[in-house]
Amino acid sequence: SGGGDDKGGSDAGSGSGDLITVGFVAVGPEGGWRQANEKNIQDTFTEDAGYDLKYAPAANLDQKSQIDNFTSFVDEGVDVILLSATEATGWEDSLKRAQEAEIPVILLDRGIEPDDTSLYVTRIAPDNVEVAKEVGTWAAAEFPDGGNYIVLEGPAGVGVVNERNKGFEEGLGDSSLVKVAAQTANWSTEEGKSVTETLLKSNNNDIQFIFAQNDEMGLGASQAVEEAGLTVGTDVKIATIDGTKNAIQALADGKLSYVHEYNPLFGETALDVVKKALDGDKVDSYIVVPSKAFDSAEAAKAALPDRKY
Amino acid sequence: MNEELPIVQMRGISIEFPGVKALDGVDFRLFQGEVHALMGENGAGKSTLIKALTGVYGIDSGSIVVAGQERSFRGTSDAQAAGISTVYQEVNLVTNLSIGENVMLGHEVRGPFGINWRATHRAATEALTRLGLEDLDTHQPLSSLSIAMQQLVAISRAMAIKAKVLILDEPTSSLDAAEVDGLFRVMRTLRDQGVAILFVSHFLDQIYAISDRLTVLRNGQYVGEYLTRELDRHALISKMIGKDLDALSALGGNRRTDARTADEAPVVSARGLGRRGSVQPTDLDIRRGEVVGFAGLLGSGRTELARLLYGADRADEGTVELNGVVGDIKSPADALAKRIAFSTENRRDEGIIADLTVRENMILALQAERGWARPIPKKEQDEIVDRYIAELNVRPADPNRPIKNLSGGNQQKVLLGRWLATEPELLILDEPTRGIDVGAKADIQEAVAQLAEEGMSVVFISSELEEVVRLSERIVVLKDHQKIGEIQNGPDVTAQSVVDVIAAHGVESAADSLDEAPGGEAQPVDADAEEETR
Amino acid sequence: MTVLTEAPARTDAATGVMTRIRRLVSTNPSTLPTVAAVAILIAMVVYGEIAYGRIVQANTLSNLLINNTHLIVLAVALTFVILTGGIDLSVGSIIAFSSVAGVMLSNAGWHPLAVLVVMIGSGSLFGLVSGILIRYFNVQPFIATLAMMFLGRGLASLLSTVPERLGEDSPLRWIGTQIKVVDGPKVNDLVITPAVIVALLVVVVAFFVLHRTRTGRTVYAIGGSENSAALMGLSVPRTKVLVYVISGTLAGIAAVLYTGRLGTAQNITGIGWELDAIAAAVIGGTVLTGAYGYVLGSVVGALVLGLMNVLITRDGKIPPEMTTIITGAILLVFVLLQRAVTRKKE
Amino acid sequence: MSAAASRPTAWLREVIRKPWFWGIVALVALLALNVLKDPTYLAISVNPNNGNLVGNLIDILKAAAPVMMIALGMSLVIATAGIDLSVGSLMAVGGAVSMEFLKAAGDSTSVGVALAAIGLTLLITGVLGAVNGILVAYVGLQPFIATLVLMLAGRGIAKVITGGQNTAASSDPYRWIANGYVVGIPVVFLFAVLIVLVVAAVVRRSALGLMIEAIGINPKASRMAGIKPRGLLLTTYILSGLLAGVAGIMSVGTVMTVDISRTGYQLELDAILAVVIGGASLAGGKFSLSGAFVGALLIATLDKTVVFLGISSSATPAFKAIVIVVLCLLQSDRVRGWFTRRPKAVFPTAPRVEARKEEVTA
Ligand SMILES: Nc1ncnc2c1ncn2[C@@H]1O[C@H](COP(=O)(O)OP(=O)(O)OP(=O)(O)O)[C@@H](O)[C@H]1O
Ligand SMILES: Nc1ncnc2c1ncn2[C@@H]1O[C@H](COP(=O)(O)OP(=O)(O)OP(=O)(O)O)[C@@H](O)[C@H]1O
Ligand SMILES: [Mg+2]
Ligand SMILES: [Mg+2]
Repeated sequence: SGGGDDKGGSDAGSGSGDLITVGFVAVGPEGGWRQANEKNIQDTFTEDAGYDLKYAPAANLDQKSQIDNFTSFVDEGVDVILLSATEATGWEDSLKRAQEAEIPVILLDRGIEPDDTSLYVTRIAPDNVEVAKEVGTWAAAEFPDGGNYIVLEGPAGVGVVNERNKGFEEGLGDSSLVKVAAQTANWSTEEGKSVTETLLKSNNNDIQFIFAQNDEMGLGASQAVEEAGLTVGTDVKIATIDGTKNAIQALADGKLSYVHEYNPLFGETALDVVKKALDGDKVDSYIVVPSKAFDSAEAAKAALPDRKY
Repeated sequence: MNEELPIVQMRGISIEFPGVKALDGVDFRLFQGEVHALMGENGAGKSTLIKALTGVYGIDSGSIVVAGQERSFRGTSDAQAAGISTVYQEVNLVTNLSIGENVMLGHEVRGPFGINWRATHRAATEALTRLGLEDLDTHQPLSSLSIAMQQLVAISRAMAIKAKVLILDEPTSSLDAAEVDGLFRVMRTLRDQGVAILFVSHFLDQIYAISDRLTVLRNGQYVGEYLTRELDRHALISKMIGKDLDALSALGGNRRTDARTADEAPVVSARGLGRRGSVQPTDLDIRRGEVVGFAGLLGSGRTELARLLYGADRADEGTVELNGVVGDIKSPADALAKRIAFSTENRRDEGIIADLTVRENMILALQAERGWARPIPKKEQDEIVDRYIAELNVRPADPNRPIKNLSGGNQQKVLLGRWLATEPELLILDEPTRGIDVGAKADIQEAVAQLAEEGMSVVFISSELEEVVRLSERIVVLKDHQKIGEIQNGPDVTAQSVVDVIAAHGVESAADSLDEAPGGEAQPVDADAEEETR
Repeated sequence: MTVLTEAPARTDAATGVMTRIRRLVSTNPSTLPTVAAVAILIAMVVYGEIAYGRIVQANTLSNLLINNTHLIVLAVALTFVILTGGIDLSVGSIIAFSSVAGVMLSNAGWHPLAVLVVMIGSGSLFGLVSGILIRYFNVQPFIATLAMMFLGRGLASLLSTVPERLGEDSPLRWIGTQIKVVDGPKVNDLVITPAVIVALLVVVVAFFVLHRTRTGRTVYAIGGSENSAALMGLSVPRTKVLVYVISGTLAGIAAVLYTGRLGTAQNITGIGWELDAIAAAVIGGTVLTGAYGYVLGSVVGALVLGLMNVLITRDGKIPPEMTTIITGAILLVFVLLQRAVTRKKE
Repeated sequence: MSAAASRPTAWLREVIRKPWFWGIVALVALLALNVLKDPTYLAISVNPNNGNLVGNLIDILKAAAPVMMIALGMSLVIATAGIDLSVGSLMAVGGAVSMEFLKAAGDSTSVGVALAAIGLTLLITGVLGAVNGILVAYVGLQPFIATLVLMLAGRGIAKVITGGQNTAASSDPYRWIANGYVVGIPVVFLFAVLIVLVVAAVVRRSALGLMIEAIGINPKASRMAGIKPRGLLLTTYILSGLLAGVAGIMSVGTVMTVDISRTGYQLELDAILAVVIGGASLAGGKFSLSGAFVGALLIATLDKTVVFLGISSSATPAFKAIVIVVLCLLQSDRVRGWFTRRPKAVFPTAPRVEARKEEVTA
C-alpha cells in the first residue's frame, strides 16, 4: 500500500496486518436506494480485499455530523476517505485539511460546490440532473397534447430535490404539461399517498401525470390514484426515480408507468479508483455511473429476476 | 396614641374569587411603631388582605394609601421597594439555594466583580443572628432545614430588608416557645425603632404578649379595630366567631385520664422500630380507643417516628405488630390497607392535591384503598363529603371547589375528613391544629376525643404541650430522635412534667438513655434494640 | 441530609483536589452529576486513546472544540432556560433562519456589522416572542418554543431552499479561520479559531451572569419555585422573558459561528440540534425540571457528546442501524449513572 | 348560580371555558378557508361502485385516526406530569414488526395472520412502553429524558427489525383496517372512536382518571394518601406504548409499507400539540380526552389544508406555527379575560410546583 506514510488506526488494524484503512463518510439510513448503495460499498471494501473500512453514517442526515466524521478521519490519519456528502456546499475547509494531511478523498454520489477538482481525486456518481432530465423528456413525449401534473418532492431544501427538479424541468423543455402543484411528501410512501389523495381532490381528479422524486412516494401516489377510482397508466401516469426492487415490481404490475434507475452499485468502480489513487495514478475527475430507464412493464419484468436492491 | 397619619391605610377593600367574596369592604390602618394583630377565624380573609396590600392580588375596589400616597403595587417587589417587607403564610423560600442566599436573594451585596459572596453571607449571618440563629452555616442548602427552621430563615429575610412596614402572616405556627420569645424580642426592638408591624397568629397568648392594637375580620368583613389591652380574650373570641362562646368554654374540660389496662392487647405494637439517621430503635404500644401524644421539642423526631409507623419512610430495623399479627408496612398504601391513617404536618406538599376539588381530596384515600377498579359510587361520595363537611364545619361548604381556594385551616379540615372516611383503627395526627383558629381547634380536639370514645386509637402530635397533655392518655416523650420516656397522664401531669422529662434527660449522661423520668412511669425503650445489636 | 453532619469534620483535611471535590459535593450534592460528567469525559479520553489511539493529540482535541463551538453555545443557552424549569426547542430553527438571512444579506452587499446585528438580533427576537408567549400568555414553554421552531424553519425555507454561499471574501468567514497556535507535523496542529474564542467568552460571561449577578440568582430561584421567587420580591416576569431572549440571542451567535466556519447557510441546518443541546445540558448535570445545574457542566456535556461521535467514528465498525441505538443507550447510561450516584449520596 | 345560568351569555361563557372550544373554532375556520378555495370542499359523495363515502372530510377523519391514538396515550401521560417523546418512534417499531411478520407469513388473505401480526405488534410496543414506564416510575428518571432515549433508539430498533429496509407486505385484512369501510365510513376512524370511547370509559368510570390526575398534581401527597404512583405510571406508559402500536398499525396499514425513517416521524409533536390544543397543561393534572380528540382532528385538518390550499412545502411549518400561536393565545387566561372580563391574581399561586421539585432532587 502506497500513499499513507503513517498508518492510521494503529490499534484497530494492527491485528490484521497491512490493511488499507478507508474512512467512509456516509449518509446512513435514508431509504432503499441509500441502503443498497452503502451496503454495496461495504461489501466491496472487505478485509479479504485488503481493506479496513470505517463506516461513519451521518446523524439525521445532518451535514454537521458528516463534517465531524470527516475531521475525525483526517485526525486519525486514515489512508483514503470516501465521501458521500448530504450537501454539496461547505466542504472546502475539510477537503483542504485532508489535502494537507495527504489523504486522498473520493466523492461518491454527490459532488461539491464550488466544484474545485483539485481538492479531490474523483467523483463517482450517477447524474441526478441527467436522470431527472430523462424523466422529463419521457414525460414530454408521453403527453404531446399536454396535461396537468404534480410533483412529489423530498423535504424542501435538500440538494437532491433541487437537482431532480432542475433536471426534470430541463427535460420537459417546452412541453405543454402544466404543473398544478408541488408538495413535499418527505420521501415517504404514506405521505405520498396522503398528499396525492388531497391533491387529486383539490384538482377534481384532473391530473394526468405524477412525477415522484423517489420510488417510495411514487408507490404511495399509485395507491392514492387507485383509491380515487382512477387507473394508473391510462388515467394517470406515474414516473419515479431510484429503481428499487419494490418500484420495478410495481412497474411490472402496472402500478407505475416509468421508473428511472439511479444506479447505486458502484463499489467496484470505487475500489478501482482507490487503488489507482494510492498508486498515484491519474483518474478522471468525474466518473458517471450509467443508469437505466424502465419504461414498460415488460422491461421491468425482464429486469426483476436479478434486481439486487 | 398615634395621632399622626397611618403609614398604611386601606379603605373599602373588596376582592372576589370565583364564588367567594374573600374581602368585602374591609378597612385597615397601620401606624408606625406599633404591632398590629390581624385577627379572624380560618378563611376570614387575613392572608388575602395582606396579599392585597402587597400587590399579590389585584383589588376589585377600594384604595390603598402607603405613606400618604395612593398606591397599587404590582407585586411583592413593588411593595418591597416602597418599604414593605412580608413573610407570607406559606413559607416562601427556594429550597435549591443556600440558607444565606435565601436570606439575601435580591439584596445581595455587590462589588466590582458582581455579587460579593463573602460579604453577602456575612450579611446573612448578621440577619440570622438577630433571631439567635448564628450557628447556621449559611452555605448549606435550605432544604437541609426543617419547616420550622425555614420559617425562621424567612423571618430573618424579611428583617434583613430595612423596611418601614413588616408583615408577618402566622410566623409562629411552627415555632417553639423559645423561638417565639426570640422573635418577639426582635419585633419589640423593631417597633421601638418605629417600624410598623402587622402580625397574624392564632395563638391568643402571643397576641396579648406582643400586639398593641388589633383588627378583627369575619367572613371577609371588617368587624372592628381595638386596642389590645382594652379587649379581653372572651370578647375577642366572640368578635372573631360572631357569637358567644359557650362551646369554647368547655375547652380543656375534657382531659382524658382514664388509663387503659396495661394487659389489654395493643392495636399497634412496635418493637425496636428505627431508621438510621432518623429514629433510634423504639418500642411503642397503642391500645384501642387510646390517645397517645407524642411530645418533644422541635426536631425531636416526632414526625419521623410517625412516618415510620405509617410507612411513609421505610424502617430499616424493628417490627410492627398490628392486632398481634406482624405486619410489614412498606408504604402508605400498606398502612392504609391495615387501617392506619396519617395526617401530615406538611399540608401543602404532602397533604392537599391543589387542583382537585374538596370532594376529590376527601375521598382520595378511601378510593386509593379500594383500588382504581372499584370507584366509589357518586351516592356514597356525596354521603361522605356531606357528612364531613358538616361535622368538621368546612367553609365554604361547596364540595366542588378546588381545595387550593380554601383557607389553610379549612384545607386541614378537609384532610381530616379524608382520613376519617377510611375509618382507620389508628389515626396519626401530626400537628393537626397548626395554624388553626380557636373555633376550629376546638372542633378538631372535640373530634379527636369523640373518635377515641368510639374506639379509634389516635396518635396526637403537637408542639403545644398543653394540647397534648389535655388530649392524651399517655404521652410519649422524644428527644434527639429517640424515645426517652412515657408519661401516663394523670391529674398531676402538666406541660411542665413533660418539660421536666426532657430537661432531666439532657442532664443525665448520654451513655444511659433508659433513665427514669419524673411525673410518670417511664419505660425502658432501647432494651430490645440493644439486644439485637449484640 | 446525613452528609451535612459529615461536612465540617472534613474541612480540616482539605488539601488535595479529591478532598476539595468531595467537600464541594458533600456540601452541595447538586454538583455531583457535573463532577461525574467531568470524570466520564476524562474516562472517555483515556479509553479512546487506549482503544483507538490519536485522541490525545493536538489536532483531535482542537477539532473537538472547533467542531462543537456552536453546540457549546447552544448548551449554554439551554442551561439558562432549563434552570428556570423551561425548555427551548427553537434554537435549531433559529440557527437556520438566522444563518440563511445573514448570508443572503451579506451577499446582497450589507455591511458585515449590520449582518451580524441582524443575525444575532433575529435570534433575540425569536426568544422575545417565546418569552412573551410564555410569560404573558401563560403558554407552556414546550409549546411556545415548538411554535417558534416551526416558524423559524418555515421562514428560513421561505427565504431560500437552496444552500446560500457566503461570498469568498466575506469578513464573516474570519470567524472560522484557523489560527495555528502550534504548527505540528502535517495536520497535527494546535489550532484555534475566533469562533472558539467567542464560544469560550460566552461561557465565561454566562458563568458570571448566573453566579455573580442578581439576575442569575433569580434564574435559579425561579427554578426552585417560581411562586416563592415572586413572593420574595424578585423580578420574575422580567427574568422569565429574559432567559428566552438570552437563549435566542445565543442561538443567533451560534448561527454566526457555524455559518462563518462553513461558509454556507441552508434552511435545513440545525434539525435536531435542540435535542443535542438538551442532552449536553442533561449530561452536564442540569436537571430538566430546573433549579439545579451549572453552565460549565453543560459545556462538559457538549464535549462528551462530541467526543462520543469521534469515538464512534474511530471505531468504524458500527452498523448504521445501531448508531441511534447507541446514542440512546449512552444517554441512558449517563442519566442512570447520575441517578445512581445522586441517590447514594442523598 | 342558577339565575346566571339561565342567561344566554352565561351559556356562551360556559362553552368558551370548555377546553376544546377554541380547537373547534379553529377547525371550523380552517374548513371555511378550504371552502373559500373550493366551495364543494365539504361535499361528501357516495362512491357508486362500493357505497363508500368519499370526500375531503372523510380523508381528514382517516388522517386523524393515528394522531388520535397517540394523543390519547399522551393525554394520560401528560396528566401524570410526564411526557412521552417516543411514540413516533414506537409507531415505526410497530409498523416494522407488522410488516416483517406479514412478509414472513406470506399469506395475504388470512385473518389469523393479520391478527397475529397485530398482536405481536402490540406486544412489542407495549413492552417498549413498559421500558419507559420503568425508567420513569422505578428508576426515577425525568420523563423527558427517559422517553428521549427510546425516541432515539426506537428508530434504530425498527431498522434492526427490518434490516434497514422499508419493508412492504400484503395482507388484505390488515390493509382493511386502514383502508376499509363499514357502512360507508372508514374503518380506521371507527376504530379510533371506539378505542377513544373505551379508554375514556375505563379512565372516567373507574377511579383511574382521578388517581392519574392526583399523581400529576402532587405525587408526594398522592403517595401519602395511599396511592401507589409507580404502578399507575407504569400503566400509563404501557398504555401510551400500546396506543402508539395501534397508531403504527393504522399508519403503515394505509400503504402496507413501513418507512423506518419516516413512519411516525415527529408525530409525538403532533400528539403533544393535540393534547395542549385540547386544553390540558403540560404541567400535569386535569386532562380532557375529548379535548385531545378535537386537537387530533384539528392537526389532521391543518395538514390536509396546507396541501389542499397548495401552500408551498417550504411555508408549511410557518403556517403551522401561526395556527399554534393563535390557538395558544386564544386559550390563555389573559385573552380569555378580554372576553369574560376577569382580572385577578397578578400571578397564579401554584403550590404544587414546589411539591414536585423536591421529588426531582431526591
Ligand atoms: N387564590 C384563591 N382563589 C380562590 N379563593 C381563595 C384564594 N385564596 C383565598 N381564597 C378564599 O378566600 C377566603 C379568605 O382566605 P384567607 O387565606 O385570606 O383566610 P385567612 O384568614 O388567612 O385564613 P387562615 O387563618 O386559615 O390562613 C377563603 O374563603 C378562601 O377560600
Ligand atoms: N434546629 C435544627 N437545625 C437543623 N435541623 C433541624 C433542626 N431541628 C430539626 N431539624 C431537622 O429537621 C427534621 C425535623 O424533625 P421532625 O420533623 O422529626 O421534628 P418534630 O419533632 O416532628 O418537630 P416538628 O414537626 O414540630 O418540626 C429532622 O430531620 C431534624 O434533624
Ligand atoms: Mg391565612
Ligand atoms: Mg413534626
